[in-house]
Formats: sequence, structure tokens, C-alpha cells
Amino acid sequence: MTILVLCALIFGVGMYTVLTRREIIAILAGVELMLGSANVLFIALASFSGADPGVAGAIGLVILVVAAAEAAVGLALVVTLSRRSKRSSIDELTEVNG
Amino acid sequence: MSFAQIMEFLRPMLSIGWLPAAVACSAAVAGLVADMFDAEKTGVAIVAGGLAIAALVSFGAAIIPVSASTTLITTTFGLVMTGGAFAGLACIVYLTAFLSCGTGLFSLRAGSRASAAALIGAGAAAGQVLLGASDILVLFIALELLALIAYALVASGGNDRSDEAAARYFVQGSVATGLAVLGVAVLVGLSAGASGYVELGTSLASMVPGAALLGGMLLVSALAFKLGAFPFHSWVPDAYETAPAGTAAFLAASVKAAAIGGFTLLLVRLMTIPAFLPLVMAVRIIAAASIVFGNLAALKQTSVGRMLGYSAIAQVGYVLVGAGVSPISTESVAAVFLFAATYAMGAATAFVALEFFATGEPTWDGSIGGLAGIASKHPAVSGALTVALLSMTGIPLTAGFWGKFFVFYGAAQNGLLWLVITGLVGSAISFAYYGRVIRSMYIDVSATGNEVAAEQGSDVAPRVRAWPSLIGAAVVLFAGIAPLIWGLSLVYALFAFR
Amino acid sequence: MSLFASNPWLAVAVPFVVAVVIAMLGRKAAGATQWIAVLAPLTAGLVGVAGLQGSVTPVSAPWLAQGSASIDVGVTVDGLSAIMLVVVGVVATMVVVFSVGYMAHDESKARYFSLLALFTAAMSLLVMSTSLVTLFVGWELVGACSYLLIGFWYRKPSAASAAVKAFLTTRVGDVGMLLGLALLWKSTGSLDIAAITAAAPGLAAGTATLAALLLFMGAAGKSAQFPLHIWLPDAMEGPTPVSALIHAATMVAAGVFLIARMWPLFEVSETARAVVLWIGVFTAIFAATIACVQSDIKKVLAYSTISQLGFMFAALGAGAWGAAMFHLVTHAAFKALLFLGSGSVIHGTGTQDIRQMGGLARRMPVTTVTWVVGVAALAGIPPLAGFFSKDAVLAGVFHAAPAAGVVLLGASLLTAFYAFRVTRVAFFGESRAENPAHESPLSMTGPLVALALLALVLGFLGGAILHALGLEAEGLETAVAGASVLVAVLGIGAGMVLYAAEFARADALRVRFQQLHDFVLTGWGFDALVQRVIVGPASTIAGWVYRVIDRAVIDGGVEGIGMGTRFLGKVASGLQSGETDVYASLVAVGFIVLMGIVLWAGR
Amino acid sequence: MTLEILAFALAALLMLGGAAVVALTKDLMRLVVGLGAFLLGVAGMFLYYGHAFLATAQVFVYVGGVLVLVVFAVMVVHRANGGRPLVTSQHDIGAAAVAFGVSGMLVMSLRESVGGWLPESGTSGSSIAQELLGGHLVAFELLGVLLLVALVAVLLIVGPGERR
Amino acid sequence: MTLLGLILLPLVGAAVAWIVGRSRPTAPRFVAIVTSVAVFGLAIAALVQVLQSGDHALSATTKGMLLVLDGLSLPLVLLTGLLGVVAVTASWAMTDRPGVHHALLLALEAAVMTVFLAGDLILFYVGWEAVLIPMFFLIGGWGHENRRHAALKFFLYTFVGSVLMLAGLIVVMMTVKSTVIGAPTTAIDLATQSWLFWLVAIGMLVKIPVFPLHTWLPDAHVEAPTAGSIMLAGVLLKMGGYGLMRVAIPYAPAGFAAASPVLGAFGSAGIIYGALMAFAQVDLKRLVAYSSVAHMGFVVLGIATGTALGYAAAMLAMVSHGLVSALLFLLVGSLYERTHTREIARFGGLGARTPRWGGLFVFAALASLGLPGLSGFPGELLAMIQGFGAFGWWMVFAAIGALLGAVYNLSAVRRVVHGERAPEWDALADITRSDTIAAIVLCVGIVVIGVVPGLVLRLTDPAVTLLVRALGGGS
Repeated sequence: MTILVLCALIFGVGMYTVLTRREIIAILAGVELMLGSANVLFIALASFSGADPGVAGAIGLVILVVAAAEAAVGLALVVTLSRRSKRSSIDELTEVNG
Repeated sequence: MSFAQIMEFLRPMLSIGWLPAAVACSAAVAGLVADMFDAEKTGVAIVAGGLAIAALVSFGAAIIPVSASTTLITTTFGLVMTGGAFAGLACIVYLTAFLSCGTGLFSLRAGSRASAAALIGAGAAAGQVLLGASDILVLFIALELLALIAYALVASGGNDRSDEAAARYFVQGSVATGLAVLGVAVLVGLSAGASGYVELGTSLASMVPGAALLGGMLLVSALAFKLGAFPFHSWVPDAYETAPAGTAAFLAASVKAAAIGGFTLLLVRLMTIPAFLPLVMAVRIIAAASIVFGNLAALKQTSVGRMLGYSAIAQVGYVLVGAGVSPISTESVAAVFLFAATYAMGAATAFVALEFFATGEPTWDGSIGGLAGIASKHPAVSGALTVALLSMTGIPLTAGFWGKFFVFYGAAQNGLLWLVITGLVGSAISFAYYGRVIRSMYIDVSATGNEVAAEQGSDVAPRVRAWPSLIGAAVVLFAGIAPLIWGLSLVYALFAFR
Repeated sequence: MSLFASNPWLAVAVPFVVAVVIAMLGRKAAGATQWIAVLAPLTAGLVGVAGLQGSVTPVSAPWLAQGSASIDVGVTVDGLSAIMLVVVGVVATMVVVFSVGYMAHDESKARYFSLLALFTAAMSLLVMSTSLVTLFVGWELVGACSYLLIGFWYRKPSAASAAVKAFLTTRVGDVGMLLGLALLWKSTGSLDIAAITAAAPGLAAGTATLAALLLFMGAAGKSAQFPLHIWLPDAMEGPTPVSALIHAATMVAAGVFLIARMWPLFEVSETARAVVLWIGVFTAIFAATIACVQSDIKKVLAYSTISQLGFMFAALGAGAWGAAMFHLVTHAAFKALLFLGSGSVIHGTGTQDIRQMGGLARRMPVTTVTWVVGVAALAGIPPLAGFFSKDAVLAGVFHAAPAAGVVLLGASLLTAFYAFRVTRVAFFGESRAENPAHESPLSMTGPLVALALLALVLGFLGGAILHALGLEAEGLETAVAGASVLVAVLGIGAGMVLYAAEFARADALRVRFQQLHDFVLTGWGFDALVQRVIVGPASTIAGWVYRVIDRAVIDGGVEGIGMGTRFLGKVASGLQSGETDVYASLVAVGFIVLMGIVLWAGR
Repeated sequence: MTLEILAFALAALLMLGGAAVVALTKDLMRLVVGLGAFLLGVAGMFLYYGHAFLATAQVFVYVGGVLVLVVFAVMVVHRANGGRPLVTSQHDIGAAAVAFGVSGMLVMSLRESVGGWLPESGTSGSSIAQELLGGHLVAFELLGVLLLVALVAVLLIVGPGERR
Repeated sequence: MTLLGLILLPLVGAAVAWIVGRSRPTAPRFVAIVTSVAVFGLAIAALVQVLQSGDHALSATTKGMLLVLDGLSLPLVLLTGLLGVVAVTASWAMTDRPGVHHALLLALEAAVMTVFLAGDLILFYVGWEAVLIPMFFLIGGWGHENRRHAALKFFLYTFVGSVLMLAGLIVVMMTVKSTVIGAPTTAIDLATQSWLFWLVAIGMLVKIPVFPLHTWLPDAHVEAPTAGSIMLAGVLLKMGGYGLMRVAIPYAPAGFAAASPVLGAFGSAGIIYGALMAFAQVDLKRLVAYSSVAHMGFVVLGIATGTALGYAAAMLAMVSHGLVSALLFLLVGSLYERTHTREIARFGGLGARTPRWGGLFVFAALASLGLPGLSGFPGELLAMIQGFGAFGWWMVFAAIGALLGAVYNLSAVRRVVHGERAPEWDALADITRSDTIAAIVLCVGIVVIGVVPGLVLRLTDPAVTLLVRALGGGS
């Protein structure tokens, strides 16, 4: 039960970081928090519900890899934004609207 | 060799569900290899060729008369449904991807075209998996794969605006991915690692209703974000406006069609559990909200891409009207698939035409006014764009009409008259913005005058390809008129759950 | 003669064909065509004569049939229509002959004669129809022909607007008539005159009165009874022969014919007859007073016609429809004579204003003689036709309402006065015209003489006419006759004396009652009133309704909805403000809301 | 028994501390360290549940790969405007409500289906390979495609750079 | 197969005209005239076949389409054929992109034919919508200053109306379980019928147009080219009336019975309102547009009575309005081509300068005010006397409307044809030969129907009696 509260709490913190941070790198970190805590939650629930460790491990690995790929693409975006248009905070990203 | 004999010969090969996906992926890889050798144009061409073959194969798989013995829906590895209606929708996914690559993606920067084409190839394959996914894990991976491709394709515009749109799309997308992971964690975690829809069915029934509901809603939200339905729509206008028109065609058409397929299957699975019955009310509310918001917001737009973005939100609303029927029957799913196909074809043709204009008319700033009098310069492509826009409005003699008709017919049978009227009035209002594009193309006199522009247009033509938009328009028109000649049953042929 | 008996529809077909032929030949053979035009009225007259011998077979056919219901149309010639046909035939022939001379130097003669023939066709259709529908068809076609003929010289703006005024005023009457038709169709289930007249007694009193009054509204419009009389004086803008034919003898008499034809309906409702009576009486005296002060010779005759029609309607109202028809016939003769006479005078002197005439007797002997015969008949001097018919009318009215009779006597006095006033001013005394007048050619004086003879003879045919109508002829009422002769002599005297020796006394009288004179001159100011109350504001109201209701309210509403949705669009797209955190929170909020809905809906 | 509880508490503490640092710190470098701590905590949690392979994968992929990438990105981004890289955040109640609303909903709905307070340690056993290549073959293949696509995507986003 | 020909022939003609037009600008009008005459011939052939066939109806089916031609649609098909020819002759001297113009005209004709021949609801709706596209391009392509707004307003206004109709049709198809047009075997329950009638009828009422829903018509007409106006007024407005009788009433008779007083009221109001507005116009073409609103008021009144004679009145009024408005638009268009203005105030005394045009205009005005002997009268008379039977004294408004009809028509004649000749038009040429021929054809039609309305009624009798019996309505 504690693991549930823990993961939920961290997921919340991650979401909060994404919603309030100005810099995209910090938002990226927030995303990592969310995905990591979700992965832990999965492993906990899987072991609680008596899933075969192999299957849980495999799915855990999938989630991990996907999160990593996401982070990589995110970083690529961050790098391009700062290189090409010298912008890193989301307050400067309001040109496309209406 | 009559048609049937050819089909008989091809039957064993066509029945392999994953063949199109394999062809598409290998074409993507081959494209990348070509790119390494700086043969960019051939790279794009290879991917386009691969997608064309994949489209043909899945078309064959969709309409070959399956002998009674073989199972209705052949499943691959027991996890991804292919064949029958799924092959039909897959064919549309591949066809629209093929049109997108067919344009040669000249509006992208040199050097990034082949990689973009490769992404589109892989994306189309992932699309087929997504639309047929009958396993939560596969659904999740395909969803994230398409998300990554989408971020990259939006950013492929190579200018500040596309970077900004991609970054914003990424932030939103990551929140959605977070929800998806949570969903997977809850559903798969609590059902002891069983992620396939079949086993999930049993465990969901026995699970605590609250948990099942939470898991289900998390996944539905993730998919709704992918569709661009109302509360999750914010990325759609920015992405379609800033992404290069060719890649936007892939995003708007094939990714959306695949997402609609995946969403409907998930709904069908979830609706079997009593706890989820109220989900239908949520889907209907999203549908109405999307229709109203999409149509209203599109009215004010001056940029064609952004207007098409908002109209995409409205079109998703119409799909959800079809999906929001309470006893989901094979007819209603077929109607949703049909609508997805007609909308995808319309959107693809429109964006491919915009690609032609973007590269053919460098001076065009992407605005509706900018297209003034273009019909006299490029009659064929303007005609194609007009057919696409009319189809998206739902005017008869185009495929869009049949899509909307069957969706609304199904919803009306379900007693949802208020939703049907909202949808219909919405699609009537939609001509206010679609029509403005047609009007500016045909009726307004271009600032530079038609004569001057006419001859200047001819020399730019060789590099820019018009045939993709013409193929798209031809398909849309044929699908619109054929049912009148050969009967309405034809309409279901491609999406029948035989 | 049997040809006409067996197929009465010739009276309509021949004139129609003649009209088409003349129109087709057009300007080229105008000379020849004008003589063909005579054929049209001749056929009508002959069919009428055949009708008088009572051997005509009615012809009818279904016109509008659908499902079980059908409306038939048909043509027949009974006593009443035979008389009318003869009148139309004779007068029209005289007018056509007269027009040859009168319109000699007009370049669009073809259009004139073709319209005349078309008019004859329409008049015959009106008169001979067995069903109210064909009657209404003839009724409106006659109105159209009068419109086209009044506006014949359409280059003159006054003629154009007079034509429109004529058509619209009669059309106002037709609104009532149409409703009358509808009421009769609903209550009797048929529009055949025979069927309606048979069912008339069975009708509820209210319906019968209402139907009668509505039909009378149409008749009042066509026969220029008060208040729908304002168009007739302006109709004088048309060529004089037209005025003679249409605005004296035939069309204006159609109203009287209609009530005579639908007599059983009127017989049933007392109130309807009373209305007809008093409107007739009032119109008679009202028009007579105005005629006394007119200076345009045709206007005098126009108001005189309105007044005489008033007499006829009074007779109808009093129940003596036979007398009314008799007066109609005689009036047709001598009024046509007077109009053609005035035509000849205008042709000779080139002006219509009697103050510029004078002493014409010496220059235009034939016109003068025939004019005097006509005027005498109008005044009701025995043995002329006017005396007998007016006496019959007065007798009938005295029987029904003595008060009305007295008023009519007054009107007769005024009639005699204005008749001889015009004669004295125009034909006797010194000539005030610059260039000397010349007598009209034979083609014009011929018809005058013929009509004069008719005016003499017709008086004695009263009995025969009444017999043709199926009524027995009463003898002469000595008292009434005496009174009317006395009144006539008095009028004539006053006229001659007042206007002797350079109108000294008349001018003095006018100066003393100048205000009253001007008031009466303008038709009791009624024309100006209508102009100010109805015609003037009509265009401003229409303009206002267009600007306010159509443009602002309805179209504004539609455009408003358009702009409203566009504004909502601006509001909706405002949501896409570009802040990334708003976008991200939308996803999370979206999920929470969704979850809430599902939980709330599922509880 | 207490050893396991100790290990669990340590991992939980690491995760929570790291998350708090990431959410609240002003200094970017301290944020990166916090993220590293969180990731280590996650690895510890995997170990606690007996998924040794997963823990090592987590350490290698994340702490090794992603963290380094993040540091690299920080260098690239802040090379431009120099000075200690500052990180600002607009705290507002609305965002907090939304974020913790989701987690609250999570806890509320999963409360019944998750048993007592004490975390159970999972049994070890590493048959991940059979699973990945057996029942979840499609997932494995798709994962491969996903990684390839991620690679191409990064190249596309960053752009061709100076052509050779 | 003649029925299928009626739809395909104009389409083929349109394609040929468009292709030919790209190379030789003078050729398309010949293609167009040949096609339209052929279509008219085919329509007459169909008439002969219907008369010979036993049950007074002709049907043809392909796998997808069911085409039916019976009493109700026959007069309108003939009218469409005739006006097709007239429209092409009216735009004979068209120099501005003639190929596309004639192609659009023929495509419009094909779409309208589909509506009148449609045997099933879906085809009916497909035709109903397909009409909007060519008209949109005609108004937009060849209009004047305000064409952009007028084209979009026309399309949107009628499209929203017809989309609501589609919702109604869907409900009908759903409850009746078949898409074939005709009195439903299982009657729809009364509760739904009451709102269903309005839902289905709204699209048609916008098209007619009924009084408050008419503001798109004047804008569309003022901007449409002459040929476009002829087709728009001559034929497109009839789809509304035809739709009411063919689809709305058979499926929701009880709903119609409840709605008929409202329809009658709006019909009569339309007569007065249209006439009043026409009287207030300064633009000649806008005047004729509002006259259409007045004439179609009689059609609605006729239908609202719900009796056999009432439907006959509606059919007569529609055919007559088709001919009269086509003639008026032809004349106004030819005047505009020569004077490039539609302002009534600037005209005057044209009768003298252009006698042929003046004569025709007077004839057209008399026909438009419903002079007996011309085609307008039978329809209007029947509508009024049947209306009196159904609605009683409300018919006073309709009668006053007929009076106002005379007011605006004659005042137009007075201001344009009669009176002093405006010096401006001293050198004005008279109406061209091609326009005269077209006008003469229309005039003959107007007189023939005016004198012998039985011709039309004999055709519509079987279908109308069938319709009335199905509804149990009055005679």
C-alpha cells in the first residue's frame, strides 16, 4: 500500500514539475519522474497480483525503453530549440497561436 | 486470367497479416541506407514504392473472398488483428502514407527528406499495428512509436515555428504518455501481467470496478489525445500549421485513421464490462464538444493548414458520434472505419495539394487569401483540393458524404438525434471555412493577375509532383459516385466484417 | 345566322384572331388592316342577334379538373348577354369606323386596332360566360385592354400613370370579387352561374349578403362607382374613341351586367340591395355636381358617365334590374355619340378645353346637330331614348325608396344643366379659337349620325328589350315622367341662361362661391385624399418595410448569426494562446473531467 | 525481515528526495543530481521486487545514458548565456490541484485492490528472455522498430547540420 | 432508360463543353445547345412513354439508383428541359470562360433532373446537395461586385436547411426501414410525425423560399449571371415545392395536417411580403427576385390546403412561375448586357427606343401579375379559392397580395418602358435575335398553359389523386 502512495505521490510531483517549470529541460526531468514512478507502480502491482516475474520484467523493460526513447527525442528538441532560435523557456514559445 | 483466378493465386500470400507491415519497414530501412549514400530522391522513392505495395497487399487482403473455413479475422501472433475490415483500414493508412511520400516531400529541407520518408514508412507499419492492436502492451508501444514519429515530422519543418510547435506537442504528448504508462501499469499490473484483450476481459470483470475504470479511462485519454479530440486537441492546429504539408498529410490522415481504429477496438473491448457503460456518455460529450469547438475555431483562421487542423478536431467529433453508440455492433464499427477512411483520404489529398502549392508557389504564405486565383494557374491540383474539401464537408458525390451518412445513420438508430443534428449542422457550417478556400481559389482574382502567373507557373513544375493529389481526388470521387451506380453494399465491401 | 347560333364561341374567337392578325401584320399593312378590325365587333353583334332569336346552344368544358373536383368553363347566349353583345357590337363597330379617321396620322395604328379587337373578344367572353371563372377572365382581360389603351400614347407620363391608376383601382375591386368567388365556391361547391343562382335562395343569409357585397365591390371598381371612381376621369388620357367604347358604353357597364347576371343572389339579400341603391344614388348626385364645373369636354362626359351609372346601380338596388339594363342600352348609345362627338370636336379644334371653343355650330354643323340630339337624350327630353329609360329607372327607385327618387331627380336636374352648359359654351356664342375649326370627314360624322338615329329610336324599343330579358314591360308612370321632364327643362334653361352672353352671370356666380367651386372641381378633393392617404405613403411604407424588416431584421438576423458564429470562433480559437503549460494542463484536466463524467454517469 | 524493510525505505527515500529536489530547486545542476538520485531509487525498488536485470538496465540506460545526455544538453543550452544556470518555476495552486488530483484519484481507486501496508518482496528469477521472445515477441519487435525510429527522429530533429 | 439518359446526357454534354471550351471558346455554346435540346427531346419522349404506360408512371433502376417519373415530376422535368435550352440561348453571347459556364449549366441541369427523378431518399438528397455546387460556382464565377458574399451565403443558407432535412430523412429511413420514396407501409407514429414533418420540410421551405427564409434569394439572383438566374428561379425553387409533395407530406401526413395552417399563413404572408418588397426595389433584378418570393407564396398556399385541387394549384403555379421568371430574368439580363446597369431610376421610355424588348417586358409583367389568359392565373385562382376552403378569411391577405402583384409589376413597366425616353439610352440596341427566340418560346408556353391549364393537370391527376388518397385528404 505504501508503494502505491509513494508512486502516486511522485507521479503527482512529476506532473507538477511539468506544469510549473519554465525551462524545457526541467519539464523533461518532470516527465522522467512520471514515467519512472509509473514503472515502479507497475512492477509493484505485478508482483502483488502474482504475475510471473518474467512477464513483469519484460513489460517493465518495455516501459523503461520507451521512456528512454522519449527522453532522447525530448533532449533533441531541447538542443535544436536552443541552437536554432536561442530559446529554452516555454514563455518564449508563444509565436504560433490563434 | 480472370480477377478471381488472380485472387486465388495470391490468396495464401495475402492471408499473412503482417506482410504489408514488413514491406513498409524494410522499405523504410532501405530508404535510410539510400540516404546514407546521399541518394535522397531515390530514398524517398523507395519508401514510397514500399508503401504502395503495402497498400495493394492490404487492399487484396481486405477484399479477397475468405473461404468459410478460415477464421474471420486472422490474427498475427494472436495480438494484432489483420484481414477483413482491419486490412481495409490498413490499406487506407498505407495509401495515404504513400501519397504523402509520393509528393517527394520537397517542402522539407534537403537532406532530411529521406529520413522523414523512412519515418513515414515505419509509422505506416506502426499504424497498421495500432489499428489492429488487441493487446494493451502492443497498443501502448505502437502509440508511443507514432508519437515519436509525429514529434520528429512536425520538427522537420526546420524553422523556429515548427520547432516551437514540436516542443509544445512534445510536452503535451509526454503528459499523455505518462497517463498511458499509468494505464498500462494499472490494467496489466492488476491482471497479473495479462495484457491481451482476451485474457484482460476476464480479469477486468473480476477486478475492483474503480481500478478497472481508472485504467480504462487512462488509456482512453491517451488515445483521445492521439486523435486530437476536444479536451486533448491543443497540439493539432499548431502541428498542422507548422509541419511541412507533405508530412502533415501523413499525420492528419494515416496516423489519425490508425488511432481511430485502435480507439474503436479499445472501446469495443472496454464496453463489454458493465462498469464502462457510462464511458459512452463521455465519448458523446467529447464528440459534441469537438464538433462545436473545431467548427467554430476554424471559421476565423487565415492559414489553410491551421484551418485544416481545427477542421480535423471537428472531424474527430463526427467519428466519436459513430463510436459513441451504446450497443457497439459490427455495423457501427464498420461505419466508423468507413468514416476514418473517407476522412483520411480527404485530408491526405488536401495536404498533398497544399504541398504542391507550397513548393510550386514559393511566394505563397500558407494563407487562404494567398491562394487567390490559383485555379487558373494550377487547374488540376486546385480541382483536387476542391474535391478534398467538398469531401470533408460531406457533400454528396464525394466519399465524405457516405462516411458521414452511415455514421449519422448509426447514431440516429441509437436515438442520438441531438448529436446527429449537432454533427450535421456542424458539417454544414464547415463549408463556411472550406468554401472560403474554394472561393478564393476559383472566384477571387489573384493580386498578381491571372495572365502573368499562368506562364510563369510552367517552368517550376518539373520538380513539383501533382499526381499524388490527383490520385487522392480520384479515389475520393470514385468512392463517392460508385455506390450510386453499384449499390450501397459496395460501400461496406472494404470494411465488412465478413 | 345558324353559323353563329350553333357556335357562339365565335364571338370570342373571331375578334381574338383578328387582333392577332392585325398585330402580326404590324405597321406595314396598317392601312388595310384597320378595315379588318371592323369584323371583330360585327361578329359579336351578329352572335348577339342570333342570341336574341333564342336559338344558341351553350358550349362548356372542364377547365381545371383534379381528383374528384373540377371547375368548368363555358359560353352561352341568353337574353341578357344577347343584349349586351348587340350593344358591344354596334358601339364597337361605330367606334372602329370613327377611329379610322381619328387615328389616320398615328404611326402605331396596328397596335391600336389589334387592342380594340382584343377588347371586343374579352368583352364578349365576359358577357357570354356561363361560369364565374370565365366571367372573371373576361373581366380582368377587359381591364388589361383598357390599361393598354389608356396608356396607348405611353410616351406621355400622364397617360402612363393614368393607365396604371385605372388598372390598379379596378384591381382593388377585383380583390373583393375574387374573395366573392372563393366564398361562393366554398358555400355552393361550384362556380357555374346557373348552379349558384339556383342555390342562392338556399344560402345562409349572411353568406349571401357577403357574397353579393363582394361581387358588388368588383362591380363598383369596374363601373367607377364611389369610392372607386377616381380612375375614370384620368382615363380620358386615352384616345377619344377608346373612351367612347370602353369608358362610356361597354366596360364600365360590365359592373351593371354582373349584378344583373347574378340577380338571384342580390334578390335574396336585402341589405346588399340597400347598399347598392344608396351607393348608386350618392354616386349619381356626387358625379353630377363635379360635372357641372369641369372645363375639359371629356372630363364632363366622364363624370356624366359615372353619374348615369349611379342611376343604373340605384335602379338595381331598388330591384328594377330591367330598367337598369334598359338605361344601360340607351346610355351606351347616346354617351358613345357624345364621346365621338367630342372626339370630332377635338379633332376639329385641336383642344379639349371648352373655354377655347365656342361658335362651333357654324363650322361643324353635322357634329353640332348630332351632339344636340345626344345631349337632349342625356337630359331626358322626350321622345329621345334617355327620357324613357331614365323614367323607368326613376319609377323603379320611387317604388323602393322615394327619398332616393328625389335625390335622383336632383341629379337629373344637374345632368340637364351640365349637358346644356357644355353645349352652350362650346357650340354657340362667339368662336374663341385662334385657328378656325373644320368639320370632320364622313368616316367620322357617319357613325355620329347613326348613333343619333339610334338615340331617337331606342326609346321606343324599351318594351322589346324588357321582353328579351324575360320581364314584362310596364307602361309609363305619368307623374314621374312629368316631374323628370319638368326638371330637365329647368336644367336646360338654367344652363342656357347662365352661360349666355360671355358667361357674365356664370363667372359672377363662380366668384361668389369660389371656394366651393374649387372644392367641387377637384372631385370633392377625393382624388387628392386618396393620393395623400394611400398612393403617396405606399412607396414610403414599402421602402421602410424593405429597409427595416427585410434588411435589418430578417437579413440582419441571418448575417448576425453568421457574424455571431465567427465571433464565437474568435473566442474558441483564443483558447489556443500558445502557453505550453496551459496545453499540458488541458490534457490532465481533460482526463480528470472524463473520469468524473464516467463516475458520475455510472453511479 | 527488517533488512528488506530498510532497503525499501532507503529506495523510497531516495526516490522521494530526488523528486522533491527536481520540483523545487532553483539551480539546474542540483536538479540534475536530484534526477539521478530518483533514478537510483527506482533501480533500488526494482531490486527490492527481485527484478535484478531490470535494475541493472535502469542503472545503465538511465543513470548512464540519459543523465549524461541531460548534462550534455544543459552544457549546450547554457553555454550561450553563461553564469550559473538558473531554473525558475511558476508555482500556482491550479497546477498543484491538477497534479495531485490525478495522484489522489490513483490512490482512491486502487486502494481496495492493493493489500496491506507492508511491501512484499518479490521472488527473483530472470525468465525475461523467454517472455520477450515468447508471448511478447510482437512487443519485442516493435521495441526494436521504436528504437530505430527514435534514432532517426533525433537525427531529423537536430537537422542535417553542416553537410559533409 | 430514357430516365437514366435524362441525367447522364447533360453530364456528358457538360464534360464535352468544358473540354472543348479550353481549346476553342466559340464551340462550347453549340455543344451546350445541342445537348440541352437533346435533353428536352428526351423529356418529351419520356412524356409520351408515361402517357402510354398503364399506371401513368415510369421507373428505371440500376443497382444503385431507382429513378421514377410520374405525374408530379413530369411537368417539372419538362420545365427543366425547356429552361435548359432557354438558359443556353440566353447566354449565347457569353465570352467570359464560355466552356466552364456552359458545363456548369448542364451539370446543374443534370443535378436538378436527379432530384425530380429520384426514386429513393438517398438519391433525392444526393441530387438536392449536388445542385449547390454548380450554382455556387456560377454565382461566384460570373457575378458582379458582391458575388463572393452572395455565393457563400447562398450555399451556406440552403446547405444548413438541407442538412436538417437530411436529419429528418435519416429518421424517416430508420423508422420506415426502406429508402424507396412513397407512402410508408408502416405509418410513423403520430408523436414523431409532428416534429418530423418540420425537420424534413425545413430544407424545402428554405429552397422555395418561404417568407422568412428568403433573404438568400435576392442576393443570389442579383449576382448570378442571366443563365444562372434563369435556372435558379426557373427550376431550383421548384425542388422545394416538389420535395414537400413528394417526400415531406407522404411520410408525415398527420404532421403535415397539423402544420398546414402555419404553412398557409406563411404562404399568404409571402405573397404580400414579396410583392411589397418588389415594389420597394431600385434594382430591377432584385425586383424580379422578390417577385419569385411572391409567386412561390401561392405554391405554398396551394400545398397547405392539402386538397387535390390545392396540389394542382401548386403544380400549375410552379410551372407558370418557371416560365414567367425565366422570361423576366432573360429580359432583365439582356437589358443588363446592353446597358450594364440594373438601376430602374436610370431607365425610362425604353418602349420607344427598344420596342421588341418593351413589348416582351410588358407581356412578362402582365403574366407576372397573374392576368387571366396567361399561365399565372389558373394556379393563383385555384390556390386562393382552395385556400379559402381551408383557411377561410385569411385569404384576404392572399387576395391583397395578388393586388400588390399588379402594383409592383405595373409600376416597373411605367418606370422602365413607358414615360419619357432617358437621353442616356438614345443609341441603345434592341434585344438580340437569340434572346428574342428564347423569349418567344417562353411566351407561347405562358399563353398555352394560361388558356389550357388542363394540359398540366391531366399529367398530374393520377399522381395527385394517389397522394390525396394516401393521406385521406379532401377532394
